[in-house]
Amino acid sequence: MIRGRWTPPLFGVAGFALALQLSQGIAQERGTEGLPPEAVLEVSEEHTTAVLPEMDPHWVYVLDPVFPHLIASKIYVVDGDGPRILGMMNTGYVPNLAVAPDRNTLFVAETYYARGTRGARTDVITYYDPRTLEPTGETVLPRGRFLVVPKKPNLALTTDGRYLLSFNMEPATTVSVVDVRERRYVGDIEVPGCALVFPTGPTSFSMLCPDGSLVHVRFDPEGGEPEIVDGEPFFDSEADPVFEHAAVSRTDGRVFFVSYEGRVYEGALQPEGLDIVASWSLVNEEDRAQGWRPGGWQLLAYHAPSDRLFVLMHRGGPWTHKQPGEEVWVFDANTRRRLARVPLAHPALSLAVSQDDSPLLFALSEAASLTVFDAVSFEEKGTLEGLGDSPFLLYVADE
Amino acid sequence: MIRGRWTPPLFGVAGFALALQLSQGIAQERGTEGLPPEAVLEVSEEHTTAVLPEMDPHWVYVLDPVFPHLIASKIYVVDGDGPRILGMMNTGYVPNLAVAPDRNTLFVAETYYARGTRGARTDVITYYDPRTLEPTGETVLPRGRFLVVPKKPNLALTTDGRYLLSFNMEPATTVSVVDVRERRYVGDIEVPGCALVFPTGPTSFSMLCPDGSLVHVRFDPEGGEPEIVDGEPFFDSEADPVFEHAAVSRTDGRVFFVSYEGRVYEGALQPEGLDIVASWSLVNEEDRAQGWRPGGWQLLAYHAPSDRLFVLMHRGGPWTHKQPGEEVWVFDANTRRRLARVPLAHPALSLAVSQDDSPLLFALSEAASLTVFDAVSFEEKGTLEGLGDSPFLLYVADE
Amino acid sequence: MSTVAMRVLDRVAERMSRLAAQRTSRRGLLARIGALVVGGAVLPLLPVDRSGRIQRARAQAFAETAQTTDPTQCNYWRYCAIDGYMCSCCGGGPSTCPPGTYPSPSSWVGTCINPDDGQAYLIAYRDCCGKDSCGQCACLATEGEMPVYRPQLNNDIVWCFGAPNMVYHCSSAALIGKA
Amino acid sequence: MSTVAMRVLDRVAERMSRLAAQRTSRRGLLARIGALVVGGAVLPLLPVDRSGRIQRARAQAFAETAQTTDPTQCNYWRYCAIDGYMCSCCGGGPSTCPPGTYPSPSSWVGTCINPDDGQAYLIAYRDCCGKDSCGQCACLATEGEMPVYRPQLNNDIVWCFGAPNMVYHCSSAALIGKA
Repeated sequence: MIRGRWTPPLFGVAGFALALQLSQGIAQERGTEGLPPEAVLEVSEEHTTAVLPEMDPHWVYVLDPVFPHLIASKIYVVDGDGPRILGMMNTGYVPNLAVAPDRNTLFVAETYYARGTRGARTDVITYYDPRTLEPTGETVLPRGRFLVVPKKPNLALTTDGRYLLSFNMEPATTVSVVDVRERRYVGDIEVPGCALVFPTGPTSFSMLCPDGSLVHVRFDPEGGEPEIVDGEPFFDSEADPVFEHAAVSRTDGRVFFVSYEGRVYEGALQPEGLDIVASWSLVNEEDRAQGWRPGGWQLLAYHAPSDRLFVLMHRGGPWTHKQPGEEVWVFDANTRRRLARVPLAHPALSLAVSQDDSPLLFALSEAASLTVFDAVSFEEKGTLEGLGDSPFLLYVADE
Repeated sequence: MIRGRWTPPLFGVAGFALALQLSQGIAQERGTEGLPPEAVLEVSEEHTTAVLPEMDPHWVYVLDPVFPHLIASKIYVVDGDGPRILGMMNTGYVPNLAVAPDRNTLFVAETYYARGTRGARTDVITYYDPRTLEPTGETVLPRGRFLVVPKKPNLALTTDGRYLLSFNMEPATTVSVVDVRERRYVGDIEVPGCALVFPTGPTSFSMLCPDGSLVHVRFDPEGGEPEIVDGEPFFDSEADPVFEHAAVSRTDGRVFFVSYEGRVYEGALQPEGLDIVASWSLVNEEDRAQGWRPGGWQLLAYHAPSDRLFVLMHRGGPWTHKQPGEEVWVFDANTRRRLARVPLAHPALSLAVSQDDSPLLFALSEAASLTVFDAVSFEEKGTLEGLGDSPFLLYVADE
Repeated sequence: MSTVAMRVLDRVAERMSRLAAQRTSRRGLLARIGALVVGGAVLPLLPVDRSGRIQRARAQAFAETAQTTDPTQCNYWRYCAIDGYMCSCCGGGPSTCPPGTYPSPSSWVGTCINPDDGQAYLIAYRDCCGKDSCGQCACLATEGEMPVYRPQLNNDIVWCFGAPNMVYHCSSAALIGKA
Repeated sequence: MSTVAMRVLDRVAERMSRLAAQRTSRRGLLARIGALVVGGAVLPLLPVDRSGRIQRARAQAFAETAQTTDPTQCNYWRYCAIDGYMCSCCGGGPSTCPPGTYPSPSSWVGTCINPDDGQAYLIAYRDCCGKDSCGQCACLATEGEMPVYRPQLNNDIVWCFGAPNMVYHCSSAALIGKA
């Protein structure tokens, strides 16, 4: 028999701090000094951590809210030229993403509870380095954020990338403003009844309101009173509402909303706000007779350099607005002429198009697959299967 | 144009505290006083929360570590007479469960990081009320716990249910002791090199050691030195190691270890520790010639009232010890005679048997299905499909 | 319920009212089709259209294939505009939250037709809150479902406002009256 | 590496040594087949059997159907005793962790046969740590895998000891020498 002992905690708070330092150079720098020769093996490989190159226009960030486990969502970084996974980020409860215009930072709006699903709630903007996929800091959102199945217009950067706007419904509706240069929460602006954020300038944005109008907000980051200007209704929010996911181009200032019935409302980013300038239809009489209509989730994408609009279309009756698309319809946004119909092997929920001159078109399916097409020839380039549980949103650079 | 305003946080820390109170009676108690008549609808249903009856011997707790999202594990409460889901608990990273002998408390050992996958780490024992499935408190494990694919012998209560023993490998091996009556961390006992915990008395347990022996530990909850007694090797840990999952009956004090090659080592809980008293084989020459061997994860179950032993068996070569079972073999633990072979439609990883006089046998498959059999007639009673992502462990009352 | 809790709830309700009043004054749309329900009572922010005329047209298609006996199936009559995991598969029922989860005191209201009597009923779509996704019996019905800028008719929102915590577990569909 | 970090690591290593020394002194089993590797160096807790005799027999069956070109497949030669998600499918490689994750400074060591040259090699099975499961390319190989009371040969353990955090992301298989 031997006498044992009770032992004190080995790794306390201090222990973890030490372990964090430990990580930096361990794989590379630990020598073999002092070890007996028989304990040393020839080491044929260093064990390193991959670092990504500069963000490429052909990369796409795929946000998966993971419906069966909403507190364990993920964002996959995928190289469209492959396609293959380059890495991933763990994100919190129903997160949103924004990509800096200078491509040097990724912003994740996310919510955590201290014990996973219970305990104190914390809402934060987390900053990521897109090359290392490591968090580099966070800013707490003291007023929280809107908890909903992730939608892109819940979070957006102002046009110059200085302020991050996070839509909040608690259920009163506000917009939280964060200065991402100083990594500082600026405040919340109350905009009763209107939803989502569509940035229109360096310190301004518009929102969609229940009566089919936009409201235009200009804020003073120094704390002066925001100006809130109501617009006139431009669509019939009872008979034919517009989808939440619009195509908004910071590059050429053009905006496209699409309605349940396939009406396009074209807008322009103006100093005074988002101005609706024209309206046309995606479907002609024949299309309509066949039941073609837009649907899905992020159902719209716009390629600014070529003025092309991509829309997910399916055949169905009224109230099938969330049904995945059987085809992508491609329109010339200037002539409003349909240029192509691209059939999809996997019906798709979401679409994105890279903003370079050799663009790729990404289609994300309900079956968790991502298919990549040449966005000019519409040739299928490849499909990545099994991309998480329930991937829902796509983000590319320079949108 | 209207002038807007910046608004202060609505729900701060205080707000959440209030909201917590709010929940208690809201659905039931809010009246309609003061509302105009046209705003009041006849209310035909109360909206309540289900409360379970006393824990039933036919219930089984199914632990799913959720391999694709390890930080979002779950434990399902399933009524074997159905089978149907009664409720669930959210648990942390690679958790373990223990059921109080008096059936009044569930203990979960779990690990959290402040931001899901990063930030400060906290290891806790969380106490649950089995009727409400609500946490009723927690005790922090300051020294942490063993992070591994969940195995039942990582966590166990002493025979009278007073002390919870949590095995830890950091990589030094210790056992953390928690007084669950006082909900107090007692301390860690260092037991170099040995693993897992098999309680043998109110303040004693045995562990498996790498040389094929057991070590016997008796601790003083008041802090006196623990006594640690080495046993002699009883199996060949190089040629034919025993599985980690043994069948240990607190009720009749019998213990069964099974080796990779199908050897049974039968033990008894004695005041001085776990004593190996006999050894026999699950397979005869013919079985062996056909390649039958035990395998899976929790591959063993024992029904104390009838002295029956249930083992998952498959055909395969050496090193197929994690292969799911094609059949359950049922043995009389006294005569060591095989009583039945129960074929499984879904090959199973884990087995459990209820401890009542009309016992149910539960078989958990790789395809996330739970099949329930009458454990006497071996008639199939039903199958629950789609039980989480990767359910791995089964727990019943009075084991 | 404590007076403290009442005050919090009142504040939520007051904000919703203000929000709704401001916008509905323009065209009265919300007044016709939406309602915020807190507890068993519709808050006075919106007069409710009891004729159910508009909703009825929307709910008709769903009712054609609906049944009234099995709330674990997506075609259960009350689920005409539900989205998520059905509480009936998670240890709860159409108006019972599974153990350890809380019915949201707030909800949105849809109108479904009971195929047995052909009548339209008001259904409060309350989430049960406080545990991570139940993961069983996913259903998505979109009859009359509107974008989130019309929150009283949107099924993507985590309807846990006022619950102890905002983690979505499952979706329920309580019967609250005739439309 | 800072001296502070060295001290932490030394403490880990010292405990592993003590653990191993106490138990291996009985029958010397671990000495023949296991090794704890920290960084690129095998710690002096266990003399390594360089003949690879025992491991060779175990690894033979796997090698019969193994290939040496595609580390995203479960039959890649180094994966003879691996368990988990392959880092090569997650933005990493057999000895490269995906962005934002850390190779564990500790690991267990297996022996696999390269079918191209028929030689046995020592493979360090290090987990990449710091993000939740990669979820891609799950493989389970159990040649020579032992229960957790023989930790140096067990593939269920989260092999992140000494990494900045213990969250398992994916499994890697670095070549560290000839057996």
